[in-house]
Amino acid sequence: QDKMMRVRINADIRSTDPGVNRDANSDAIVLHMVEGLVGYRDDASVAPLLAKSVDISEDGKTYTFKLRDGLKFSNGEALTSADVLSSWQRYVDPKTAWRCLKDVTGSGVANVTSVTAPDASTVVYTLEKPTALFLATLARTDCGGTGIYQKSSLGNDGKWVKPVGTGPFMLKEWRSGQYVELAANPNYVSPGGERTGYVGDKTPKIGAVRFMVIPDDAAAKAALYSGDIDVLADVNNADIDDMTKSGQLKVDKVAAMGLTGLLFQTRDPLLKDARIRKALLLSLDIPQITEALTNGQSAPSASVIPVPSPYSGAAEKQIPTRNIEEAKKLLAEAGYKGQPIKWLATKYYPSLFDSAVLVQAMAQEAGINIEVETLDWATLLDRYTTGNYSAMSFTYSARLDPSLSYDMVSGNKDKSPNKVWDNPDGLKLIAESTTITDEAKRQAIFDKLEGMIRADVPIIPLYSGTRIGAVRSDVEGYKTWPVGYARMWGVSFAPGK
Amino acid sequence: MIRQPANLLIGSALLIFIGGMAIIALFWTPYDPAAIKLIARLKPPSAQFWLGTDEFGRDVVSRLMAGAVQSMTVAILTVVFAITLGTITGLIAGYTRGLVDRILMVFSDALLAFPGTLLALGLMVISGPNKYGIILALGIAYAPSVLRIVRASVLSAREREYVEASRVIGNSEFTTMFRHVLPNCTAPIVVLATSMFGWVVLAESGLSFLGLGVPPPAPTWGNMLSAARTYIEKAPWLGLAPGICISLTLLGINLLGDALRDRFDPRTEQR
Amino acid sequence: MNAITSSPLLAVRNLRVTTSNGFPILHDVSFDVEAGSIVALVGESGSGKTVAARASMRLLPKAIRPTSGEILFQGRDVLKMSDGEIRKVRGAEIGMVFQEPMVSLNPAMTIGAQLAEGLRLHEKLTVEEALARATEMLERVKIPNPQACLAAYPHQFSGGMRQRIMLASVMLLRPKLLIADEPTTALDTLTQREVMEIMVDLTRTFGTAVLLITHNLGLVAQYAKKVIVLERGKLIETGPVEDVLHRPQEQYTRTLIDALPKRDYSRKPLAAAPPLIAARNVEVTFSGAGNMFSAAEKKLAVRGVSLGVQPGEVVAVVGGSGSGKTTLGRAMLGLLPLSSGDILFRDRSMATADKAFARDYRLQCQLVFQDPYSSLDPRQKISEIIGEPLAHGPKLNRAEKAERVAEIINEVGLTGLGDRFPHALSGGQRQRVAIARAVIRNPAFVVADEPVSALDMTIQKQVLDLFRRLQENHGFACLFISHDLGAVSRVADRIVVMEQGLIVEQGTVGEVLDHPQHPYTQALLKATPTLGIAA
Amino acid sequence: MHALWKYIGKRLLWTLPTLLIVAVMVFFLVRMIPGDPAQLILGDSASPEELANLRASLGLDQPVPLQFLYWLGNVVRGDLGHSISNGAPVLPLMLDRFQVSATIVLVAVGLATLIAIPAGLIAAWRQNGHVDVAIVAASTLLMSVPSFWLGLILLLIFGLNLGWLPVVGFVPFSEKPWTAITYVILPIVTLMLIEVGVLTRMMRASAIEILRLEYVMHARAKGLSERKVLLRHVLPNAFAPTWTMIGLVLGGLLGGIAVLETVFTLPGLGRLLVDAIFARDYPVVQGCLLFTALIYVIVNLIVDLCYPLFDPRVTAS
Ligand SMILES: Nc1ncnc2c1ncn2[C@@H]1O[C@H](COP(=O)(O)OP(=O)(O)OP(=O)(O)O)[C@@H](O)[C@H]1O
Ligand SMILES: Nc1ncnc2c1ncn2[C@@H]1O[C@H](COP(=O)(O)OP(=O)(O)OP(=O)(O)O)[C@@H](O)[C@H]1O
Ligand SMILES: [Mg+2]
Ligand SMILES: [Mg+2]
Ligand code: NI
Repeated sequence: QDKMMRVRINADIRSTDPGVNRDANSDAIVLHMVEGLVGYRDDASVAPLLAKSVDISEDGKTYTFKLRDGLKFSNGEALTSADVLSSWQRYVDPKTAWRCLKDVTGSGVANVTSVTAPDASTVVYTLEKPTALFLATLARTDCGGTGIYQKSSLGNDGKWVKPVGTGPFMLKEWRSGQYVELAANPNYVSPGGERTGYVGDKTPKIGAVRFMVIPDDAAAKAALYSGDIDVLADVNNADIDDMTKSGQLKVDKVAAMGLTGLLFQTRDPLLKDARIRKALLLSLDIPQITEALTNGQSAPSASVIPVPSPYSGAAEKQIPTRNIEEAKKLLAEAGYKGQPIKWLATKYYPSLFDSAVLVQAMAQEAGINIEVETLDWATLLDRYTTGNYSAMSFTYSARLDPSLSYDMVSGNKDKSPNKVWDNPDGLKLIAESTTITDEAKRQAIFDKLEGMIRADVPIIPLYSGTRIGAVRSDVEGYKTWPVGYARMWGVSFAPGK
Repeated sequence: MIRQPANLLIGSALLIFIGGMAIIALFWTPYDPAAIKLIARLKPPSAQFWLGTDEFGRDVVSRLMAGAVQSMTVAILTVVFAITLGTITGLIAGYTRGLVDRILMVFSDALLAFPGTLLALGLMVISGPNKYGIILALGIAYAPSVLRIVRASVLSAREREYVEASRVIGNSEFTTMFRHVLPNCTAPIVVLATSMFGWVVLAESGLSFLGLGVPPPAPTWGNMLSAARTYIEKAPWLGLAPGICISLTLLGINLLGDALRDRFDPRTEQR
Repeated sequence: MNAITSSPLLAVRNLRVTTSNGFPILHDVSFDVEAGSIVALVGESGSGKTVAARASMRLLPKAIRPTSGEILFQGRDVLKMSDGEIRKVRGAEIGMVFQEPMVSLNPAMTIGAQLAEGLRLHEKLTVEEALARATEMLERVKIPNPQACLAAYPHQFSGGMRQRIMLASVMLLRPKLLIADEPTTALDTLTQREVMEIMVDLTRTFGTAVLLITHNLGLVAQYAKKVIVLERGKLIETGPVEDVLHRPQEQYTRTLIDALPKRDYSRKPLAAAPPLIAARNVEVTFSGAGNMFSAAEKKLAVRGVSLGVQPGEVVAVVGGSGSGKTTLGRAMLGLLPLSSGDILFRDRSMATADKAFARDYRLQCQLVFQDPYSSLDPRQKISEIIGEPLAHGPKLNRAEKAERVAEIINEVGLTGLGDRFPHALSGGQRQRVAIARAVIRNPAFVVADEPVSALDMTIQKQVLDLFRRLQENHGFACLFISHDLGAVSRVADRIVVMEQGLIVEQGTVGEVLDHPQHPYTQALLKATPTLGIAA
Repeated sequence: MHALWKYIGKRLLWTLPTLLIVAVMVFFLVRMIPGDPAQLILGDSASPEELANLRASLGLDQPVPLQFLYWLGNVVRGDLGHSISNGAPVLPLMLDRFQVSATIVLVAVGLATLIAIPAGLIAAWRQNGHVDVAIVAASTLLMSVPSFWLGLILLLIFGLNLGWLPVVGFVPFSEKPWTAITYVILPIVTLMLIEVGVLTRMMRASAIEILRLEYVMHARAKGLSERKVLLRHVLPNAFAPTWTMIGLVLGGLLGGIAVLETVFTLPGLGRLLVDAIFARDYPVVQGCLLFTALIYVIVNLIVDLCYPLFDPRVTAS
């Protein structure tokens, strides 16, 4: 109980303010300390967390949350609907710069017109229009789970100090560039039930967790082997065999919901010709590439909808086959004569760099001349955002709903140059999918979208990835899940060690 | 007496070996260094692949040979560029002295105070990572040290009596500079050039390590080395081969540099 | 000579020294040094004097080693002693003063530390006692303010003072034998005499024997009892000074003696003519090198000197070290800015001269540098060096240039050496290159800055003769700078004596040398050692 | 003393233009690099409005020259701003990280000097002998090993295979001195080995020069033992060029040993800078580089000021 568990993070966190000035590491740690009204399950579906129940009105516009009884903040104070309101007010204050502000105030997913608290344990949200994604938005990790925190989280000047929440852990020390240490929350109140995602019984079983900043992958791996850290939440595909064999480690893997793929600029003078894009697709052996990039750990997935999603149906699961002859024919038709195609990649994510190298070699066989340019991540992201590229290898973070997955790649290029697919019919279908809640109808729309996007080839998805976590063999109860973040509640050291 | 020919001998033997490898690679390598063979990934050294294969199933020997070409061109061009730039500015600084000198020195100090690799990194990110970007970046990063050394030699050479003698017989300052001052600064320049060669090979691998080396599929020892890090305990031969190549080249260069320094030292000549 | 002890203090027997690749440096050399006597070792440069001396202390460079023979010091063979034994002999029994005083003291140690070091090594003394002894010895060698001297560093002393400090450091241990390797070469005559006197005085007091290495036969005649003559590693002649110097048996010894500069009475006096070049109240100031801890001080090196040189006239400038000779010469060539006064060339003031005239002046006036080696570009061949000035004379084509160069190379006696680099020449040859370069364009005026003081007697004679011949053939005017009155008397028409930046006396050679007026000139003359056989 | 202070003052005054140029270069260089901190913070799903808002709140929407003047004004007042990534004030952040780098660099270079001096002296003394050849070969080899390569190998051997030392992490000395030492041993050894090569060669070369000089012979003529000759007469004089070299090395290294810090995951200045560059954390990059330049200049000044200790002939130049 008194031994501290050490977990690797690959970069320092940006802040402890939920959904504000954040990145993946910040989210992972903040969500140990604060909880929202709802949260994800392991399969990325949404379930109540601080709420006991959620009632949605007939017209889909009113959400009534009943809070659990006896909830307490880590400082021992009780949580009431007033805390929910005050947190919300800070979230929707533009000065806070909450990441998900636009998703709940109009331009995005939903428009919350009012939030009220009829009594100490009830909160009512009213929306302008019905939407399928409101609860999922509140649960989003990058929104900080819309976590509820006590007023004492803020200083007298209204500035963020540190989270005082209801999560299983609380902040002990954040040493910039070195580690973030959390201590078990003595006032944690469990809702009971199975531990899944961010919901269920989250009782801490260790006294303290230290998230260690180790930017270098090789060093992190070495640290895990030598016992300098106990948990490595994100293992390279290449290492899984050795780790399994080593006998000192336990490895746990699960299909993830990101997207690694190849993007084309459909306004590029050369690549605006769909035949060339198609030829490129045909020149690639996607299963082979995926096998090489993920060391056989992930199945190929040629759809923007990730494999674990319930909406990944037959149409989505289809993988295009390689056909060099056909590719050459298409190229000849398009009049391609070996003009070089600049392909952007980054070593920040080794798989992106490796995919570029593989694509370069495979496309060469069809006579396509690719020049790889390696950039640092910030530059690549800039080129992505401005659409200033011919082709690139890119990786998207997880989108937990198929509508969001499509939305991630499609849009009006004049307004959002970062979108790769600009098709008015497609955009209409996507908008429709967000308002419908019937699963079969949604599936039909997605299958149609899948066909359209595959015909156009603005993007070649390769795989949705695999999450692999590894822990020292004396660590018990650690589980990897598609969202990927390490969760340290319910985890403990084997007794006797 | 024993060592001088020895370091000349060993130094040039090593460099001829590496240079030979590079020259052969221009015409022939056992396999295509860029050919990907996904079924033969990370194979240990064997009769078929003498030094094994890398993470894409490419033959390490072929890549090592082709890498020699890349690493050598980058190193040679960078050194030439840095030495030329540094020598010209150094001559100007040492020659004009006064305000121009002060200004050049302030600039070179500023550049020197900038960590070299980081300056290169910045320039690389701007110019885009290609061979010439690296050469430009590293060249600019190293030129100030050349400037300083050349300037110091020029300042001391200016005080030599034979420089004054050149003025006494009526030569212009310009003739004096190029006929009598510059040729007598060659010793430190040669020594600097040889050490710089080493720095460049290391800096290129450092940049590759940070993700900004010569772009693929062209192999360089630097990017081979940095790629090998992920597999260091699984496939140690991947890192060992380029690591040893870099060390041998640098050893060769250092030994040759020593030998050259002795050669350019008039005191050795007298004996 | 010495009948009291049956065995001499130092006895070198059939000593043979070779380089590691077998090249012999000393062949079967044998000589004795008797206790309490001064023995001189002479011979031209490179004859093996230093090697013989160092062998006696077993301090040869690694590349050289004795192959046979023995060196008996007080009857024990130095070459067979253990390392520990030889270390007890070094310093305590045999002391050595090295050729180069400038580099014989450790620049990073205070004088006191260096003096005390040897003392405390060989005698059990406390630091205070050692320093007291050192102070006393510094007093004896006439170092002003010896207390302060102990805390100072070598670079703070002049050459003559350093030489005296070296002497003090060696004599402090009262060795039985003192080896002095050309202890006065770099010094002017006055300082030279002072150092020699101190040495003789010390050895007399402590009964030390001295092995004096020198190429200055005047010194030998004046101070030594016995002389040993070496030529190319072979012992040529040995015997009492009177015998060897006055009745030399060997040709080589005779050559050495003949090489002593003698007054040339054949020069005809020049008719009075307007001066070719003249200095008018010239003053030169140096903003002395200040250092981190003290501000720069101005130094007046030449203080209001007026001097004219007629066409074809040789004017000698003599004076002690630091008296401003070089400075005056360079000022007359326009190489140094004047702080006041003016230089007139062909009656035109250089201060107001136009560009064309200034260039003409630059081409017509040449300089032979004090140190020939450093004034030659080590990367140029001799013929290139000599031919370079022709680029600025009247236009010549390649063949004409080559012919002119060949001619002058012959004239200075360097035939066949045109393709060599400076480092492959001897000191005398280098000096001739420098002279050839200065005269190839037939200049009107040449400043020759101590062209012979770094050379040994035989070579010095060759160069002086060459200089005279050239001067007669080409008829240039000349400012001949030297601190050696002997050399001056051979070439000059007129002598100018400088002291502390001022001309204290001037006149024809006869006037100045035979009837010196100024006390400084008299002292200079008196300090010049002679064989005592001069006419 | 007066002149000394004047000299120091003058030297420091001359560093101002250097620092100004560094400041200008840094500022415009980092902004010329494509990529934008706002984008990195918001990630791949950022919308244009979101980006614009964040940029405005970071003050990045102003014209660059104006941003520069504003920043410079703050710097003059001693305020280096706050990190864009995590809002920490730059100056304390930097000083904190500098402690780590400086400890390692100073200890490593110090140890390297302690090894290089005897090694170089002995090699020079036994010039061309077996010992010399061995020392020269070893130091050349050390010089030619890339530091991250050496670091990784040491890490594999001592950290993983033998398990003697921890592989990653850092504990400040103030907390647990002994544990702290175990964390910095490997980086120090790595850096030391790399620098030993350079310094030994330097020491050897200058000692050979000195051994040729007359006063060494004179010292022997006094009867001093070889050990005393080497220690008293050769060492102090041969050390001056090595000292210059040490100055150059320190000036370069104190700016951070980014690669080594990455390999050993040390929270040092070098890594802070590299991370900041990749994160386009402008205030941190600017602060770090300005700081590094200042360190470089100060180290050079100190080296120059110490010079007369080894060589009394040298005063100011
Ligand atoms: N370190 C050395 N290696 C090889 N040869 C040497 C070395 N030192 C001296 N010699 C040679 O030994 C010979 C005698 O030299 P030495 O120094 O004894 O001459 P010297 O009579 O003292 O001349 P000088 O009057 O110029 O001092 C010369 O031919 C010289 O070239
Ligand atoms: N560049 C200089 N800077 C400062 N002082 C100088 C400089 N050159 C010469 N001096 C000083 O000027 C004075 C005269 O020097 P100069 O060289 O003319 O003497 P010299 O008579 O030629 O002596 P020597 O016989 O030693 O060559 C000396 O005190 C010297 O220290
Ligand atoms: Mg000699
Ligand atoms: Mg002089
Ligand atoms: Ni004062």
